[in-house]
Formats: sequence, structure tokens, C-alpha cells
Amino acid sequence: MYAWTGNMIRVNLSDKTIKLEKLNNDDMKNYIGARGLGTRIYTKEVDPQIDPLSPENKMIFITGPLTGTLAGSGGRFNVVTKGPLNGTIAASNSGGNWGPELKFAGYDGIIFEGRAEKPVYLWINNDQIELRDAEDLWGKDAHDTTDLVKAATDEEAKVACIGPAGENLVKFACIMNEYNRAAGRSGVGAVMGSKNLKAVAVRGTRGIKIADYEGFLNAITDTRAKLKAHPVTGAGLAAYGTNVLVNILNEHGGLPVKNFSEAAVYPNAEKISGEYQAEHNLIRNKGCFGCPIGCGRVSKNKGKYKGIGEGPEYEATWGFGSNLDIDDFEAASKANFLCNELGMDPITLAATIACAVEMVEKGFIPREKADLNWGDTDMLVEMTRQTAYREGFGDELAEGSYRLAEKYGHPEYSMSVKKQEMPAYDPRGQQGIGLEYATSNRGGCHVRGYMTSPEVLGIPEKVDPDTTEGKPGLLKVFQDLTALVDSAGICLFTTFAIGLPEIAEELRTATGLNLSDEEFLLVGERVWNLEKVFNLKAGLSKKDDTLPPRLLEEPMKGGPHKGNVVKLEEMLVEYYQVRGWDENGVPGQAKLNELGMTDVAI
Amino acid sequence: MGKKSKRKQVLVCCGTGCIANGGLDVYQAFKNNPGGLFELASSDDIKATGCHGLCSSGPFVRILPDDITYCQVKAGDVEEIIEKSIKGNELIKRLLYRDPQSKKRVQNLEKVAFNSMQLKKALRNVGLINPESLQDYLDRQGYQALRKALKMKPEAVVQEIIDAGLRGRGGGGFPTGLKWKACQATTSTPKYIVCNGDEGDPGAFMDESIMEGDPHNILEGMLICAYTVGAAKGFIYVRDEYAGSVAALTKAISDAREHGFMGDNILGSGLNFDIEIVRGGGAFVCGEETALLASIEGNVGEPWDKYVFPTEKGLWGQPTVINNVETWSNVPLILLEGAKKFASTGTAGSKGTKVFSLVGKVVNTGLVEVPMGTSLRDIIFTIGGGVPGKRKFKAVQTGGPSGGCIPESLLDLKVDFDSLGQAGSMMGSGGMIVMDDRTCMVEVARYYLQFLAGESCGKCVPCREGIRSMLEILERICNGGGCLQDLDLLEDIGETVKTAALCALGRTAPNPVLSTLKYFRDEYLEHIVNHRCPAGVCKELSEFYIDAELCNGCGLCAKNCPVDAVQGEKKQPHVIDNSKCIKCGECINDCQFLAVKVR
Amino acid sequence: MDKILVVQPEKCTGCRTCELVCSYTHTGEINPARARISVFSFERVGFSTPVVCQQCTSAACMAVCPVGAISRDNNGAMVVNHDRCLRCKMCAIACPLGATLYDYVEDKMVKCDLCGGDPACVKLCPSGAISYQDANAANFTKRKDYAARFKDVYEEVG
Amino acid sequence: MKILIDGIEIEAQPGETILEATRRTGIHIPTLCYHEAFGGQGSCRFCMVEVTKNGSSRVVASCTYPVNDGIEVKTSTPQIDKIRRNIAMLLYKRAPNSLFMQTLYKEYLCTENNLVEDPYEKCILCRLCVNACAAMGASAISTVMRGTDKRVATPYDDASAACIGCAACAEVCPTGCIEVQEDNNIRRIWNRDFTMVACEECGKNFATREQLAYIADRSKQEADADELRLCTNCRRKVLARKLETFNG
Amino acid sequence: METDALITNQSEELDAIINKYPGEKRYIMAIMHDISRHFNYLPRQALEATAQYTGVPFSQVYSMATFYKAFSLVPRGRVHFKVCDGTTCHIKGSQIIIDEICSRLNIKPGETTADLQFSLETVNCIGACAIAPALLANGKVHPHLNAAGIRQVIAEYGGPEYGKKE
Repeated sequence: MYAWTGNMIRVNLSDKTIKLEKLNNDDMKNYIGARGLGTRIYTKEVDPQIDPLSPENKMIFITGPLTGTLAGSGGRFNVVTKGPLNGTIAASNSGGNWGPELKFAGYDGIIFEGRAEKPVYLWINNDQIELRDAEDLWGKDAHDTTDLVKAATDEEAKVACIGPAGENLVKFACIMNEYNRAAGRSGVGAVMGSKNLKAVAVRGTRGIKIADYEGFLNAITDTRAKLKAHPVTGAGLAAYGTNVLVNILNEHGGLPVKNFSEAAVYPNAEKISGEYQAEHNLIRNKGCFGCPIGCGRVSKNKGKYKGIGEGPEYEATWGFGSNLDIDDFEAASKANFLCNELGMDPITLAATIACAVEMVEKGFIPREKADLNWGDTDMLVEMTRQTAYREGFGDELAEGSYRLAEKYGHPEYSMSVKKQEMPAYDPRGQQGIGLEYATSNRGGCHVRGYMTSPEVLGIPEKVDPDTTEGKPGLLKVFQDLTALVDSAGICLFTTFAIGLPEIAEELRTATGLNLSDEEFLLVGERVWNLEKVFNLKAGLSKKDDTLPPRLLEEPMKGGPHKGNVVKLEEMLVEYYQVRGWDENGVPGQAKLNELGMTDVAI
Repeated sequence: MGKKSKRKQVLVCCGTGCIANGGLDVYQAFKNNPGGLFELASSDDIKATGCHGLCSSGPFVRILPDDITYCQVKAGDVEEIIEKSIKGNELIKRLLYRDPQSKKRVQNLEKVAFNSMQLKKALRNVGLINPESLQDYLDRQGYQALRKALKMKPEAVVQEIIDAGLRGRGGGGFPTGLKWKACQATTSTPKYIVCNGDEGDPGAFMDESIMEGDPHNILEGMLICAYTVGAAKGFIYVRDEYAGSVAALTKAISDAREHGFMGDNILGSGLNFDIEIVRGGGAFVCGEETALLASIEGNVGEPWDKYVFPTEKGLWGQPTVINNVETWSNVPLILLEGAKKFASTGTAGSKGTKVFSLVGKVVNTGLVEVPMGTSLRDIIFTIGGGVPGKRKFKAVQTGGPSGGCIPESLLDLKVDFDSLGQAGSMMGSGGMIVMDDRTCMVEVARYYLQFLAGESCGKCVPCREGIRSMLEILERICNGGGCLQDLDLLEDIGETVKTAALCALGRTAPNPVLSTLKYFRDEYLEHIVNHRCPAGVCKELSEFYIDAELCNGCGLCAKNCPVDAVQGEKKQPHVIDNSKCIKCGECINDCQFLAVKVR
Repeated sequence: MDKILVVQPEKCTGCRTCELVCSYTHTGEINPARARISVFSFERVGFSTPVVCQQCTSAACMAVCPVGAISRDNNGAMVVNHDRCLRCKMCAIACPLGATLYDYVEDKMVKCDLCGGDPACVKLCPSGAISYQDANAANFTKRKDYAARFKDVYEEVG
Repeated sequence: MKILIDGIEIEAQPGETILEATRRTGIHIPTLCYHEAFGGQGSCRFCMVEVTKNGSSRVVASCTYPVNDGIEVKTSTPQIDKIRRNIAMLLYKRAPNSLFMQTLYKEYLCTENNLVEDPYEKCILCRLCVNACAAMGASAISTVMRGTDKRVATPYDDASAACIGCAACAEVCPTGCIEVQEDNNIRRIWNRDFTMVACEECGKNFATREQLAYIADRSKQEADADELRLCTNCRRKVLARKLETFNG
Repeated sequence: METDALITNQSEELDAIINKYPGEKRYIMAIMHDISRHFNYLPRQALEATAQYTGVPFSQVYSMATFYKAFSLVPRGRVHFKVCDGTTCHIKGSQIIIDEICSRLNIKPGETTADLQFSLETVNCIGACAIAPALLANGKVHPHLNAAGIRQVIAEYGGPEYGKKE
């Protein structure tokens, strides 16, 4: 077995049994790994109708074949489950060192089932796998938990865990690994919390075998050279992290302000930009496992919100910044540090607070309930804390913007798609990303086919952001390729510099799978369809492939894209066609069979 | 020869065999009574000498110049001897040797068959001189060879040894002169001379007799070599069991030093050489020269591969000439009589004489020295007098534990280095053990393997594990548990040990097995197939009975049976109670009528 | 003149590419536990650095080896002769930098061998934290400093 | 000088053995007691080869036979193969409990026979342990007795004062017959208990006090040097941590 | 086992024996011979002293002491029987002698009776082949033995009471 280990661990938390299983060869070939293979295993085993926080739900931590290898930025793993935030299929992706360590221990993934009676954590030390009592860890934040678990197991162990947010079933709690890396979206941390699983610690000292030694060495050398040479991955991201986008999107007129209610141009953008951070707060760059890009920021706050931490990423900077009309970088940074410690998704948290502020301002939420104002930094920090612990108004924020807005009668103020909050790109400034948000299998999300790349950054080539022409077709390719990248176990950011040929070559040489580039891309399409089928069975339909009315109806108030709305409907029809689905966005059995998914029934 | 004295001299044999039979008591009896010996001016004329050879009839007292030899003398006989044969000229008939062939009493032992076929070269002084007396040695041309050599060029001396065709008497048969020449050719110094006196073969004691009986001869041989190769230091490695040899050599070295034959500037020649005695620790393997060298160095006596000869890298990695006792004792003679004369004796490939210790089931046991090429038959039957009693000759074992058993069909073999090797045996150091039909050849092989199992140094795998395995098989056969496949396995392992073992001990270890398998396979088959030991040795496979037809009821067996298993009335056929019998074989050995048989 | 590996911790992003490529090129598999270079990350303070053999001028590993299995090669690297090595592990215990290691898979002692003069870690290090430089006077001093610094540091703590 | 090995002409240096010369060529001569650190012992006889010089052939141990000009070496002949097979068989019979010998027994196609096997024995007496111990300067073990009784032991089978507990003997042992037990902070080897020194940083036992003394002596470090108080891993880690403080 | 600590004056005797030789490796065997002669065996303390004196590892000295048959690591009996089991003696019945001593004294070759009165050892050849089978009792040769003869020898050295079988 090359690149893969071929082994899965199945842990039943209810009866505390631990079993080893072999991966299915056909599934490995058809779905590769991580997001794809995880979804394949998950959808075979779980009824789409179940309650995500019930013991019937399962969660799969799973790596890809390139995870832990020398492939550029090959350190990713996915957590696949049904997300509690919106009930869609969730495949939450994380970098860091945890995934590779699991591979080094000799496993591609772990399937968790049931629910532990009392808090436990799983300890994997090569062959030795055991569930241990975690009652003393319960209530500890993610950083302290990580320290304590390392001390109790092995200093070299890598720890994935939940913070208080996960324990308290915050709908957008994430799973932290190695302190500051997160499987951030869809609320996978709450699933872990619902299972009384506090942490998973891994220590592995076994190697990963590669099929074609020389070929792989050439492939990764080539990839890494391209990553180094590219202006985004080799220079921009290295110099300013993802925050390099603040000024770019602001200039583009796509940086949402005040819950998407104003022109997507933020006057004080410069103060929350990557350039600002580099000048004032950056300690050093941080790379995930095997990553030549090193977009991670080790950042230091000196003022009121003193402290050292990682981030914020562009999306968090936007969420805690322009979207709340906050131009204090250190405040945004502080909220982000807290998210890391408490284990929450800053995009959903920030968007939920923004939604709440707007609704308070508009009087839909009484001020006595929450005295929220734009630009209030202390409020931000306090709300962040309260949400994780479900204290006060935080308990309502913990349910996410959609449930909050719905509760107060105006779900249209939730800037979410399929109940998951959209990130930092106003679709009225990019028609493609509008379609991307609307069709994403997990709701509002920028990493399910990053249309910003062609529409704003001009990668691989510049397309007009305001036109809808060709967008469905382009998006499909982006979506499929992203699914392949996520399934391979490498970071999506590599695709700024490399494309299908490079990824396919890394996969071929590492695994020995003799597939053409196109066949690998087909893997992505299979994954996309599989996710879609799950969502349909979970009760979602065409009506969920949409955007908040504000984006469809309220023209952009200013900036380069002034007057625009998202012309979703026309794109959607074409998109379904491009996908080979029917007019309701349902893939027929014929389409599935064409993709070789004969054993997946619609 | 030494100066003739009209005074009477008494030579009392104090070789090991004779001492065991009371030789020292006899000697003391003479010494205690010197006043009574009016014709003996000093007690120097009563000599305790080395071995006279015919050990089976010792202790000997030889009176010179009349040359009367008395046999089996007891201390109580001494006074009578003094009275009759020293003071007077009367022979005491009952003490004279009775020739087994002619059944006649003989006065001069040199004339009996045992001695007449012998040619004493290495043993030329043994038994004739007092080993403790340097003067005795000098009287018999002692150190003349050294003086002669010192006047020659070293190369010429070596050439003389080469021309003489002397081959190593320790077993290997390597040409001695070539060994010296190789050492002479090396430039590395210091160089060492070693005498191998670790005579470990059971059943061999010729080196002991030379060391005890003529120690200066060895020293002189080593001195000559030291001169030729340029060595300043020598070692004599002696079995610790040979206390007499150590004493004789120690005295000889000390005397030699005192008289300028050893030490610095020997005989004014500029040669510096001294010898140290190293007592062995009781390890047969130390007879193997590299093991011996290791032992001298203060190590466990394990051999090393001799792909580089000791003449190049020996003791402490320095050039070393190592020869055995008998070889050294031949050296002075070669210088004295010349290479040509020396080489006139022997066969084409083996020159000179060889000393054998002729023992076992033979009438005349003792040391014999015969020209190379003498037939086994002559040695065993003419010199040795054949097998005693009415027993039948079965085999002769030569070469010690690593040698082989030669059957009757090969008795006419002319004994030299090459012929014995071809017969599957070897010269070894010269042990020659005669076996009769009361000897079980399977058990003999087992015995040797058991000996070697304990004596192997244990370093190399073929020897250590091969011997262990072969012994295991042989024990099984002797206990009646053997199978036919065992014979193939024995041969298979034996071949490997023979080719792959590290040293000569190991490589020759299978010889007793392979040679008995070759010549006495029927005995193996008898043990395996019929579960019977024809010789009545293997207890599990033997049952004794008395043939009533042959038994005349003498009662000797019943008397000697240690467990009273033989019963019967006088003059009536006896019977053996097998429930009591411990199968010691005493009855068979006792019975003169061959009435006791093995079923 | 010999070249040596110079580490600049301030440039390290903690990505461990050096560990990966080191294990891959030396063992044929990807396994940081078998790399001869180690990256240590202190996540709480956001610091990471590679630690690797400095090919000391007077090397403890070589001094303690009972069978002379460690020697300096043409590139100035201290290398282990595996056929000669007894695996007594004294070199590992002796190295003050902890840079001589035991490979439990192949059952042998391993250490940085400078890849025979073309260090793979340097080639793939994305941030330039590891460089292979001429052991010119400056670097030479650095190398000594490195060891000396470590020594001092210990005294500080001790 | 030139020598011919299995028909291939190779250059050999005076003073080296056939085995040493052959190892450079990639031609494999199997060995059991050979170790480069100690040179040829000539004891296992597994490395025997056939050497032909001036027309006459003999079987020699390649680990001790010094090359000389013009020799022709065959590393495998029916005779050689038989020797190896029998050695594998004999050693297996001696030490059937070692996986090493079990493997070799099969590899050399040894045929079954009824020789007795000691089910507990693992040692093949290759003596690499004794050589290793001597190389360490301890010489705590040696061969004792001789012949078929020979074995490796400490004097009187007692705990040896000379032993430093380094376990080099066990490491170099091909059959894994030397027991090293580690319980808590005690390492037990050759009937002697060593208290392990724990790393001051992580608390893991990493060496015996005697090993540290050995190192201090050979590397001219202070016996209580700070480095010697930490395990290998923690030395790196502490170094890394300290580099941070230098960094800023 | 042996009683290890030599009493003080024996310790001095030991020093005297060892100091006769230069402190070099090659004299170990000579020293051991002398020690053996003096103490009738090789006491552990003596071996340790020899190792120290010659600068040779104790294990190697011990190795030699166990390799060479001339030495015993345990005290030998008052009467030390060495039965020759050389070839000649063997084919002439030495095994009978050995068996007889074993059963009479209830010891095996290499052993000593519990009261330290008798030791039995077999030796390879004492050079007395002509008078085989033979036995050395404290150095004295007893020739031409058989089963009856050995019983007499045992008795001669005061041994009838030892394990006599009826």
C-alpha cells in the first residue's frame, strides 16, 4: 500500500470498542481520500435524516493519500459528518500536524460512533489505541487541553480537541488541532461535544510509503518550485498572509460592510489589512505541515487586547472588522485568538454578531436583550466569550445567524446560505461567487470552488466578475477540482500556482494509481454528486440553492459594482444543465451511473 | 660414544611406567646402599634414567658394562642384585627378560626382537644417561652439533636440515628446513623459537620420554635453530602433567646457562639465546601450534587460521619457528652425522626414524623407534609380539584421537607420513594403539569423539557442533538406538568437519568415525540392525554367557567378578546370572579358554 | 573548504519539510521520526526551529565510538559506517546537541551526512531557514558559536 | 593486485582478506561471526570459499584468508554449499529457539534429521558480544569452558563489576539471545541491575550511570555536564527552546 | 559453593605467589598453576588478584581458568583421584574403574564428596599406557586396575565408609 496506510480505526464511544478496518479498494480509487472517501464511508453508513447531535450521527476524521507526504502543503485532513449548523453534509478541512501524525501512526482515518457516557479522549500511539477518561479536561479551553493531553500521553503527540464551544454544542464550534489549526466550519466541534469526545491524541513513528520514489520526488520538487515562483503563493501569502486580500477585495469593491448592508468598500480597510498586520503585529510566518507557502501569521497584540496568537485569517479579519465596522485590528485579532482557544468558527460567529447588530439597530431585537452597536470592540470580545459558554445573549448567538434571525421574525437578515454564513466576498461584486455560495453543498462557503481566484485575482485567467456568462461551467470545474484537492489531502491554496496536471502527477506517483488527469477530475465530480445526493436525502431541495434576498434584490450601494444584484436564477438553470442534473437540481441515476456511481441510489 | 668405564654402572629406569611399577623404590634402594657397592666409586654411577622403552616389563635395572638387564625388579630384589651381579658376576635368571617368541631368558635386552629392529636416533641417549647430568650428555657428543653449526653460515645449517629431509614429528609432517628457511627470510624482529611439548594424545608418551630422559638434546636443537634464524628467545611449552619433564628441562636449562651453552654470547659466538618453560594448562588443543602460541601469550588456547604461517606471524605476531620435541631432538644428530647419513634412513618422502608408543592389546608395550617405512606388521607383531592371549588382532589406531583405525588387511603398510594419510589415518605424534576382538570399533569411535568433545576449544562451528552431533549419534548407536540413516548423517557431518574446521584438530576429528565406518561398517550395522555389540563392550547391547563346552570350571572368573554374578562348582561349567551382571567384562578378560562369550 | 548547514531560526515557519525530505531521501519513506533533522515548534509562543548536527570540529560522537565507526568524510560530514557500528548508541548519548539518532526501523545509528554535499533539506526549505554555506571564517565562528551558545545556555539554566 | 572472484576480476589491496575484497564488489559471501569492527574471527566457517592458486584448490575461510596475487575464488561450489548447509543445520540444532537460525535453516534447505534440539537455546556462539564488550573496554563477558560446553558468561555468572550496562552485546547479537530487561528505572543485563538515569527534562530513562561515565571519559566532557543530564530528544528540544531566546 | 574470603595469612601467601612473576598477561597461567598447587584450587579472590596484578580483565582470567583442565574453581578433596581415560586405559577398561568410583563414592567425574574427602576427575593420558588401566591418587600411579583393584585403592585411602554399596 502506497501513500495510503489502508487502515481505518472504528471507535464506538457507546460501548467503548475499538476495531481496525481495511479501506475498500474501489472506494479508494473512486473517492481518493479525505473529503471524498470520508463522505463515501459516511454516506454508506448514516441515515441522512438523523439529528446531527444524536448518538446516531457518526463523525469521520480522515486524511488523504497526499496527507503527510512531501506534496506541497500536504498536511490536510477532513472531518466528515452531518453538520449541526445546517444539517448538510459537512466536510470540515484542517491543516496543521494532526492529520499527518495519524498517517504516521499507521491510519488513514477514524470513524467515531455513538456517544460516550462520560467525557473521554482517544489516545493513539502507533499500535496502541485506547479511550481514556477526560473528565478533568472537560471545561478546559483548546490550548490548555492540548497541553494537558500531551503531558498525559507523549510530548510529541499531536492533539485535536474541542474547546468550551464544542462542549456547549455551539452550532458552529470547531475542532482545534495543535492549538491554532481548525476544522472550522459546519459546527463539527459540536458533534464531537455531543459525543462527549474531548480530544484525539496521536503519536506515530511509522513511515508513509511512496509508489514511485523518483517520480514523486520530481513531482513534488516541481510543485514546490511553482509554489515558490507564483506571486500569490510565493510572495503575497508569504508576506501578508491571507490578509493580503483585505485591500485587494476592498479595491475590487467586494469587501462586505455591516452585514452586507452597505457598499462593499470599507474606508478604513487599510487599518485591518495584511500590510498593517505585517507592520504592526506580525512576529513570524507560520507554515502548516509540509507547506511551502506559510500563510499562517503568528501575531502579537500590544495594546488593550494584549497577547500572542495566530491569525486572524482574511475571513476572520473581515468578519470581526469591516462587517462589524471595526477598524481596530487588534480587537479583531483578539476575537480570533479567543475563537482559537474556545474552539469556534470566526466566520459564522462574526456574521451572527453582525446580523444581531443590524437587527438590534433595526429594532427587531430589543436592546435590553443585547446592547449591540457597530464598531463596538469590547462588545465583540465579550460576545465571543459569551457565545462559547452560552452565557446571556451568547446562548442565542450560539445557534447561528439563521436561527437567531428567524427567532426574531426576520430570517432575511441572516447572511447565510442553507443556514451557513457567507464569508468575506460580496457576491454582488462577483456573480460567480454568488452561484458558488448558492450551490455549495454545505451552504455559504468560499472554499467550495473559489471563484474569487478568476474573478478578482485573475487566476488562472481573469474573467469579468460582473458577467454571468460562462460562470456555471467555470464554477463546476472549480468545484470538482476543489473536491479533488480536498480529497487528496493537500491545501486548496496550492491551486493558485498549480493545477490539475500537477495534482494528478503527485497523486499518481505517490499512490501508483494509474489514472489520467481527467479521471482524477472525475473523482471531484463524483464527490460533488455524492454530497448533493446526501443533502437531497436529508431534505434539502432546489429552494435551498439560493442566496439571502438582500443579494438578489438590494442593488449594491456603491463602489465599482454599484447597482448590481446577483443574477442567480439564470446561472442556476445553466449550472444544473452543466452538472447534468434535472431542472430541480437533482442528479438522476443515469448521471450517477455515468460517473460510475452505480451503487449510489438517488 | 662416551668414555668406557671399567667401573660398574647401574641404570635404573625411572620413566613414568616404571615409576608406577615401583621404579623409584628400586632406585632409592640402590642409592641407600652405595656403601655396599664396593666397585662403585660414587653414587653418580647409579643413574636414574629415562625410559628404556619396554615399559610393560619394567622397572628395569641395567648393569654396565656387562650389559645385564633385569626386568620387573622390585626394591626387595636390589640387595640380591648387588650381591650377585655387581659384587659378583652371577646372573639372576628369574629377573632376566623372557623372550615371548623363543621363551628363553635373555641377558642383553638390546638383542631381543623388541630392540633389534629398532633404530634409536631421537631416543639415542634416553635410558642411557642421567638426564640431570650435563656431563652425561657431553659424554655422548653433547653440544658438539651446536659448536659445529656455529662455525657454519646460518644458510648452510638450514640447507643441511633441508637436505636431511626432516619432517615435523608433531603430526603435520611439514619439512622442518623449509620452515626455518621461511623464518630466516623474514626481516621482522624479534623472532621466537618454540618447542611443542604439549603431548596431548592419549596413548602417546614419546615426547615425555625425551624431555625426561634427554633434555639437553632438545635445547641443543633449539639453539641451532636460534642461530640460523636469528632468534634470541625460546619457549618450551610442556604439559603440566609432565612434572618430570618440567624438572628435567628446568635443570638442563640452568646447567646449560651455567656452562655457557645458553644466555649471552654462547660459546663466544655472539649468539644470545635463552629459553623459558611454559607449563600448559591441560588442553589437548594446545598441541595445535597456533593454540599453543595463544596459550603462551596468556590467552585461552584457541587456534587461529594459519593462512599466514607462524614463521611470518607467530608469537605476538612475530616470526616464530615451532617444532615438536621429537623434531628438535633429531636436529643435533643431523648436524653430527650429516644430512646424507640421516636421509639414508627412511622412505622417499619421509626420512629418518619415528618414535611410536606402542600400546594397547599388544604383548610388548612401550616406546619403539623404527626407520620410516617399517611395516605395521613388523612393529606390532615382531617388535610388539602381537596380541596377548588367544585374542585376535582387529585394528591399530594411529595418530591419536584424530587418527584413524587401520584394519588387518592393511598391516603391511609401510609406515610414513603419506601412507598413513592415504589409509585414512595419520602419523600424528606417534601413538599406536593395538586393538583386539574385545575392542568395539563403534565404541572406540564414540570414545574418541567424547574425548574431542571435551578437548575441542569450541571456537569454530564445524568442530564444536559437528563433534557434538557425531557424538550424539554414536552414543545412540552404542545404546542401541541407532538407525541406518545415522550412518549417512555421520558421513555427511564428518565430511563438513573435515573440510571446514578451523584447525588440524577439528579437521581430523572425524577420522576415527570415518575410518571405522570405512573399515568396520559391519560392526556399526551389527549394533544398529541386530542390536548387538560383538565385542561385548557396549553394555546395552551385550549379554555374556559361558560356553559350557569350553569352560573347565577353573573358577577364576567367579573369583574376580565384582558382583558375584558367576556361579558354578569347581571343575564344572559355570553360568552367568545376567540379572546381576554389570557387563564389566572381567570374566572374558580372565578366561584363558575363551569360554566366556558375547551373545 | 567544507560547507556546513547554517540554521536561521527566525526564518523557520515550522513546516517540517526538512524532516520530510530528509527521511524520504535517507530512508525511502516519509517519516519525520526517522529524519536526521528535527523541527521543534513551541506553538504557545509561536516559535519553531530546526535542530541538526553541526559536524563539530571535535566531535563527541566520534570520540566515544568504541570501534571507530564514525569518521569525517570528504564533505566534512561526520558519517557512520553502519557495517562497523555496534549500535551501542554511545554516540547518541554523547552528542551534546542530541543530533545523533537511532533509526529503529533499520536498526542503525543515523545522523546528518550533508547528503554527500547536496543537502536535500536546504533544497526544499521554503523559507531559507536552513542554508548550506561555505565554512568561511564567519560561518566557522558561527558554528563554534552555535555549540558555545548552547553550552552557555545550559550554564544559564543550570 | 588482481584477483578473480566468481569469474570477475577485481582489484584487491595487499593485507585485506578475500571477504573484504569481495564485499566491495557486491558479491555476497554469507557470514555469521564476521563484523567489520572486529575483522574475521574464522570461527563460524560460514564464509568458506574455494581458492585456486597455481592449479591447486583448497577451501578457506574468506574472512581470514589474505588475498594474494592471481588467486581465483569461487564463492559457491557444491562442496561449499554443503558446508554452509551443514553449518546452518548444526547451528539450528544448537539454537533452534532463535528466529535467526530458523530462517537460516529454511534458507539453506536443510533436511530434517533426528539430532536433538535444545528448545531454549538461542546462542550460536559467534562471540560478537564478547568482541563488542571488549571494544567497549569493559570485557565483562567472555567465553567460558571449552569444547561443546563453551558458552558466553560473566565470571561465575555473577553480576560483573566491569559491565556498564550499555547492551552493545545484545545489540550486536544476531540471534537476540542476550536478555536486556527494563523495568521502571532498572535495566537488568547479565544478572546485574543498573539504575537508569532519567532525563531531567522529560523523566524518560535514557542511559545507565556507567554509560555516562564512559562518555564523560571518552569525550572529555564533565560527568555531570548538563548535556549528559538530558535525553537525546530533550537535548534537541532544549537547544531549540534556547535558540528562541537568542532570537528575540 | 566455595568459601570465598581467604583468611588474612592466606591473602599474604597469595600475594607472595603472584609477586613472584612480572605483572604481565603471559604469566597468568604460571600464577594460576602456583595458586592451584598452594590452595588445591583457584579461589575467586586469587583470580581477581591475578587479573588486577596483570592488568587483564577478570573475565579473561576467568575464561582461562575454565578453559584449562588443570584448574579447578572449587576445592578438591583430600584425596584426588585422576583416572586415566587415555585410549589405552579406555580400551583396557578404565570405564569400569570410573563407574566403580562413582558408585562407591556417590560422585560424578569432576565432583568432590560433600565432606571434601575425595575428588574424582578423568584425565586424558598420564603417559602410563604400558601399565593400563591406571589411576593417579594424589599423584601416585596405581597400575593395572580392575573393578576389584579400585575397591582396594579406595579402601587404602580411607574410603570404605564412603557410600559403600552392599
